Amino acid sequence: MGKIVNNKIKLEFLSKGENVALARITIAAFVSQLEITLSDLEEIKVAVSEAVSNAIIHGYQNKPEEIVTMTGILKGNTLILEIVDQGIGIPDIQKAMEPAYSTDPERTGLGFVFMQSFMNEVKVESQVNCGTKVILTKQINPDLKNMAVS
Amino acid sequence: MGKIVNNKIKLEFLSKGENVALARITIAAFVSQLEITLSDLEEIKVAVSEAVSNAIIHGYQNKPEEIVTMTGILKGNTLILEIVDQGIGIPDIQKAMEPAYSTDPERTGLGFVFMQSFMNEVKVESQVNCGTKVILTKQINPDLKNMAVS
Amino acid sequence: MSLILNSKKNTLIIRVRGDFDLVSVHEFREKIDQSLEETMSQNLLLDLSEITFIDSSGIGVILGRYRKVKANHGQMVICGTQPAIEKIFKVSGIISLMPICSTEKEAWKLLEQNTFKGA
Amino acid sequence: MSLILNSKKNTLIIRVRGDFDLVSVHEFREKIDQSLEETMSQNLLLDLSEITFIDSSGIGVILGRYRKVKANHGQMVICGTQPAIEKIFKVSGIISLMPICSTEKEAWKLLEQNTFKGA
Ligand SMILES: Nc1ncnc2c1ncn2[C@@H]1O[C@H](COP(=O)(O)OP(=O)(O)O)[C@@H](O)[C@H]1O
Ligand SMILES: Nc1ncnc2c1ncn2[C@@H]1O[C@H](COP(=O)(O)OP(=O)(O)O)[C@@H](O)[C@H]1O
Repeated sequence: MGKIVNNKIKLEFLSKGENVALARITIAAFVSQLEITLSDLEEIKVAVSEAVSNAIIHGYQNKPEEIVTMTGILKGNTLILEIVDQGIGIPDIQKAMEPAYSTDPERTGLGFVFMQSFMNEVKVESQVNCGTKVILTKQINPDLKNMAVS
Repeated sequence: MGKIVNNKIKLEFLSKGENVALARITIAAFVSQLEITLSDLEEIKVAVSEAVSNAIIHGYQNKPEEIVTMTGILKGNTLILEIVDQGIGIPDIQKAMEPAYSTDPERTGLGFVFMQSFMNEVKVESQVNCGTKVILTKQINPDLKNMAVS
Repeated sequence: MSLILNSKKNTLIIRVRGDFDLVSVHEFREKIDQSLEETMSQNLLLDLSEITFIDSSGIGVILGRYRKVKANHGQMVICGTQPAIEKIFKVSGIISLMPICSTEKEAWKLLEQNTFKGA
Repeated sequence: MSLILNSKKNTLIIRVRGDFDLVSVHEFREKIDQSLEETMSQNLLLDLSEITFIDSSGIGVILGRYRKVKANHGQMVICGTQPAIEKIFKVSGIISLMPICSTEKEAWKLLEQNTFKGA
């Protein structure tokens, strides 16, 4: 059996595009403390990338001086991620989460679709002009193939 | 010329040994936004590893429920790192920084030696029973070899 | 992300390396649109075998280029998707819009077949 | 970190993989000390060609094992240090305590020479 990991991190960073990769890499290193399949790892990276990109593009409308906060909690094999911005907020969360809905004509409206496909649960809390919190939860399946040899 | 990067991150994590690697990886991803030589990158990773290990082992005496904070600032090609704990503190900073001095018989007293060899500046602020802040500064030299081909 | 662009037989070939996310969107859009015009290529062959990451920002510009190519009666083919990113292509629906194959060779075969059919 | 241990000709051979930091110190110390006893090896050959990182925690247990081996009149040789970590070996002073060479082959040569000299 994989060892049980309980851990917690918090990363705060400027709302710059370059920091989306930073957030992904940090979370990847964080969850890699668990036995994890490459496909779970990839899915978590995508979900983080979507939520952080949204905070930067939508929440902060690409203003680079704002702060995005990402919290990661590992409890056994459950990963809980929170991505928080103090940006413009979402007036209608249900509508925002509809597939292909986007307020930006250059974008696809696939962000929440990916988060929902790749994580077990996606919760959104938001208040107009106060900001948005996205809570992503995923059960991480142990990497049975690698465990067999280790 | 390499592009100018101004960026800022803050990482908070539990005082667990596994998180030393996490801190290293995060800082490596952070400074890699700059053109950087492998050797500079390696030296920064070692310095971070020493300061974070000290916070965990010495500052928090291996209690895993405490919080270590690491801040990274990039201003042009200057990297400023702060590693902070709210642990036992250092009674005599000058002595602590002497080569080969250690209060732990199992350790070498090389931590500060490495920080000083690999960074341009090492500053320590500490108060007994309040905690310790280590400030590491490094001028990052652009990777001339890679820049020539890019 | 870095891009290598080539054109051959009425087709712009794009080889993408590295992370294909928010940061790369702007450069990708500009360079491809400019090259499509300059080379007057009708088709797009997008080789993703060297990408290390892609999310909906990447998918978004791919879809944008697809629409452009279609409007110009061209074809678009993607090749080199790795298992780790295949789910993204499935979930995004790209898979039902354009052929996705393993190698550039297969992609060429498809482009040539379809051009022949279309002619 | 993972360890592969072998013994041959009075020598314990240790091949280290991965990060050699705070987290690995305990396991390294335990396993090496136990194996030194079990195999009754006098010498240590430490192959670091597969490590991805080392800091003063790693250097510390290496020095600890060095002292142990010396106390038992054995020899210790390190091989496989990469350029990126060589500065650590210089600054730590390990370089003046024991031979550091590129390959296991060279390390064996040194061990055999010195054993011969000692005999
Ligand atoms: N952090 C946020 N702050 C404000 N609005 C947001 C945020 N995240 C999402 N939204 C809104 O939800 C919509 C849908 O988001 P998403 O599904 O990720 O698609 P996209 O990013 O392609 O627009 C966005 O267009 C935006 O209006
Ligand atoms: N964050 C800290 N909190 C309390 N004491 C510390 C801290 N960092 C360093 N020290 C003290 O400074 C000494 C020297 O540190 P260092 O040079 O890193 O060597 P080592 O970690 O091998 O002991 C330590 O033994 C400890 O007493």
